[in-house]
Amino acid sequence: MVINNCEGVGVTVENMKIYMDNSATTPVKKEVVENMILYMTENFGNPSSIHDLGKTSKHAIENARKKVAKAIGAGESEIYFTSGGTESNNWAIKGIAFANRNRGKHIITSSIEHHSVLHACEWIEGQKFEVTYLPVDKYGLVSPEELKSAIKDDTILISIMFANNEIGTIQPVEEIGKIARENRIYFHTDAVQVVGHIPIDVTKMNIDLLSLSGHKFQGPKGCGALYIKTGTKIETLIHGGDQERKRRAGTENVPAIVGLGKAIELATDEIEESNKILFEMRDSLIRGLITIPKTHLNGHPTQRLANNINVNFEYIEGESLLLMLNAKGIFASAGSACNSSSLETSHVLTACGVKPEIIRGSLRLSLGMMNTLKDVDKVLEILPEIVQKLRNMSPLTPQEYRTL
Amino acid sequence: MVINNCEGVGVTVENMKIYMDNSATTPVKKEVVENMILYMTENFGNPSSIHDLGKTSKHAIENARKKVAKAIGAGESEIYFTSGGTESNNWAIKGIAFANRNRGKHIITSSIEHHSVLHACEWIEGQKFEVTYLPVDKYGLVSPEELKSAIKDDTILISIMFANNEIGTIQPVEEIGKIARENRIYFHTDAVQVVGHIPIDVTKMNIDLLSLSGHKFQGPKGCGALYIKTGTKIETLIHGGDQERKRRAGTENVPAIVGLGKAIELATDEIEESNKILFEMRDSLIRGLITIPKTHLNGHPTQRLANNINVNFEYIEGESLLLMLNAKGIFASAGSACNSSSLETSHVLTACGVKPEIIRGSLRLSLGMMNTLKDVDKVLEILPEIVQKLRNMSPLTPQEYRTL
Amino acid sequence: MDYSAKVMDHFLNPRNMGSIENSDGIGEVGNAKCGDVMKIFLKIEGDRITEVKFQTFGCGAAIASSSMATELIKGKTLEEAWRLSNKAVAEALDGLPPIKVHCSMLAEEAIHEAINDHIRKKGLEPWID
Amino acid sequence: MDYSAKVMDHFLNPRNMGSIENSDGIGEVGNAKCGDVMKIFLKIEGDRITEVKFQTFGCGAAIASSSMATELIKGKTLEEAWRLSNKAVAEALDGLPPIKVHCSMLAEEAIHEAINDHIRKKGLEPWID
Ligand SMILES: Cc1ncc(COP(=O)(O)O)c(C=O)c1O
Ligand SMILES: Cc1ncc(COP(=O)(O)O)c(C=O)c1O
Repeated sequence: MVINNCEGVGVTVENMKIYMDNSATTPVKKEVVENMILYMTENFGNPSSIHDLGKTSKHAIENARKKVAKAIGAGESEIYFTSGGTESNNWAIKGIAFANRNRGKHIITSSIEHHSVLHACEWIEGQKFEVTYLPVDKYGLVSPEELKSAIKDDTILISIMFANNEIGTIQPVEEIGKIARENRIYFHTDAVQVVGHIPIDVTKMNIDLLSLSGHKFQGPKGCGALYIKTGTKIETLIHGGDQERKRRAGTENVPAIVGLGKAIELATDEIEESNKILFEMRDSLIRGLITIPKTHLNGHPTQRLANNINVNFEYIEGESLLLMLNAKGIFASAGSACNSSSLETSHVLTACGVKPEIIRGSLRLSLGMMNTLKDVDKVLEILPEIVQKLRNMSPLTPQEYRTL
Repeated sequence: MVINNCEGVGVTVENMKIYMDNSATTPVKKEVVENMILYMTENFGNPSSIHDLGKTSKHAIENARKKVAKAIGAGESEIYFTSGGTESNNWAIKGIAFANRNRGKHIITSSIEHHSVLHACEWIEGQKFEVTYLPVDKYGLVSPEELKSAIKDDTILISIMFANNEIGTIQPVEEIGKIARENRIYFHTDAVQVVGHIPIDVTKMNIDLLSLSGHKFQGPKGCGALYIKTGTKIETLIHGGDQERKRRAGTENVPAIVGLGKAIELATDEIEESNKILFEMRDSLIRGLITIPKTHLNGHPTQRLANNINVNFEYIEGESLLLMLNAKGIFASAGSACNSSSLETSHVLTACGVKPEIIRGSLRLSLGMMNTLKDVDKVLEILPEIVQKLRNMSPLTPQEYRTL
Repeated sequence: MDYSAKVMDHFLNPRNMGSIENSDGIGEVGNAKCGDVMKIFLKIEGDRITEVKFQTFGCGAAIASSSMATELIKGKTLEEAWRLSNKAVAEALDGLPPIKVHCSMLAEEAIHEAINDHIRKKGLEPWID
Repeated sequence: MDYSAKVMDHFLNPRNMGSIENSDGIGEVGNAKCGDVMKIFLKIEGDRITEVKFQTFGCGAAIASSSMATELIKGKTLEEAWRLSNKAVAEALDGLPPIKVHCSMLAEEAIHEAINDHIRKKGLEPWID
């Protein structure tokens, strides 16, 4: 791995390591770190302060807001900074629900959303809202037809993610947006995995609310944004001071906001270029992995994020696979990072109909620009050996797939 | 001003500037910044990831948690990281309210709390809770007797700040804690302005929930913590993944958490030493300012934070005062920073009974360790001239206080 | 909230600050309890303003507006001065932040008051907007 | 979740991995749908375990527990092996993370199953905990 954008800020490049867990998080780009340091030290003022140091911070935030707005085709006044993708999703769902409860109590989402959407929805159900969790097909796609039939008179929100974090499947967002608009229902999309991979245009796509998170595109952790279309009725989630046009209180995380602004600019400027490289690596990996017997690709073969590979190896279990990869210097995830330390099996693969007995042998490799084709070759050399080793160890493996 | 802890990370020290707005925010300490950079670049893993990079981040968080726990006399498992003081306050109030609503619907707070407490309380009132806002005396002190009489059968939470951000008044927290405990009511305290100035012992003080925020003690912005005593019934505010023992979802802001841990350790280790220096500067400033005619000290003369000076100058208005100070390189606030760009007058001074016609002439100088006695002298030289200039300009100034 | 360089100049170096002893018209508007207070003193010869001074209690925008407004009406006829709009004051200051626009209103009102004070003193009917 | 060095050693270099062709007792416990699966093969002479192998489908802790458990019962009498507790397995591994302790349970259960399989084959009443 070459974290080629971090030299000079104290990074030791360990050439033996291969980081393929970019959907979990990414390293912060060198230029971004440099920008951030300036706002931690010299320009440390509170943006609400009236003096020069305060104004410098205020301007830095507004500059970052412009960049975020530009990256998704929104107006500046429609961008609100938050503490990350999770807060953005919570705000969108709870905020729309509470503000529009006298218009209706019904919300539609999908069964493969990130937990920050699903658990916010479950909480909202406890507040006497009704939530429909749309099923998906085996590729993880929501059906626009099923969405249409799920709409009721009192549906106030449709929240469908732009692309899935585990299997990379990209939803027909524009079509969903059109359906929402025609039915005068707010449309929120979780685009946390999408920024830097797919060009976003909230206007063209009829999106009313969109969540994004800095650390998924080489920006800082602990900072995200929620796009809220002008005129949207939404309640505040975090109350207090007058920050963020009185909609999100708390002293602004100026360094992180500056970093997020820079990172989103770099990431969206490079989409075409980086996707070309990522597609090549992704497809080599998929082609290579699929030659391992009893191995299945999860997610959609083409409607998928450029950096996502998710496969199932029958007869083996994910954690032991990850640990063995780790021992060989390959960093990956099983399903979503959030769950790898817990015992749950993937709700996404379950929703896609993957059989429970093989669901636990899933592996997600998520690429970034620090990866090279050499990394791909290395993974394709090491992974089959490990899979075989674990299959030899497993009581579930039929004799024909054993080498021992 | 000598930001003497930031050399080497690109800070230009501008000797003409005097930063006396430390209650609004502080610069991040050099050691803290260095720690943070490491976790933005080299050790960038997601703590939920199972591989080595993930584990490194996980350990870093747990290490920081230990430091926060130690600083306030809590157990490690009682510390939850948040996006800042505002989120901590929102979580404490809404979380306790929702989780204990079948025990009761009444909450007691004071009329001089930070807006993140007050506006969370107002929102909670909209959810059919009842809130009592205790008055304060002219020094900003809550009366334990009045607190006792405000308690009802269905009181579930008392939220009284440890020390006020505008006037620096320190509440009788231990006494309040005792009353709460005797009545089996949860006690939350907003200690955002207190860390690094007063030793905190949550056990001795009978505190059940305590909010703190990194950027107020030379740690990072966008990161705070909520202490939640073991056994406390509280609902989650931000739903999603399993982070923070399943109570606060969202990819952890590792660099900031590491920074907060380091900063709280440094700040609490230095309390005695720094308070000695701050007291001397504070008292020189107060003594000097009080000699200006028609000038009044706000807050308590002795029960007050070591870094807080808050005075009222009759006949003049705060913003113009701040702007003139700024033009002379002195950075200060009127009341709380959060409000200096809005037109509201201070709810804190109003609650202390300061007359509306003079309330607007308030000035807060909040000291930090970057200030020196030379800064104090400079301020005492410049401020009276500016006050006089503005009095000469004001139609409200009686002839005897004019020099022109 | 950002003030233009022009605002800062008029705020830090206010023109026409002070009072006029035997003025021909005084206008005072506003309220210290909940806003700014502005006082305008006029010296008038015939229907022309020969001298003007102000006293202001208020924010940077209020002081700068007073300064600019007095500059703009000095030497003008009463009618010309009456027609000075708050918009013109704000424009002359290269704009004001949205939440500060009301400060330029105050200047307009204070001038109207001062002119009407003069007119009333002469026993005439006060002008109306 | 942190594994001890001992766990990692037994995970990466599992002892006694494999199967025994003409084994005297086999125990298989667990369920791939919702947990780990562990299979223990015993070769028994008299009342003594002379050879033991395992196959495991599961996480690092499950594999390491299998490896350690088989090491601990090799050469032991059936009674000694029966008394091997999951706690002893976990301790021999220098501890397991709390959420992984159940994996060492599985090893204990698989051993019991294998011993009882042997006992049943001999036409005797299976042992009970
Ligand atoms: C699709 C998706 N939504 C939301 C989130 C939450 O973002 P954050 O970790 O910034 O809270 C993530 C990542 O964790 C994600 O992949
Ligand atoms: C007393 C008090 N509570 C809460 C806060 C809010 O903290 P934060 O700015 O980290 O959200 C502040 C500062 O803004 C404060 O002074």
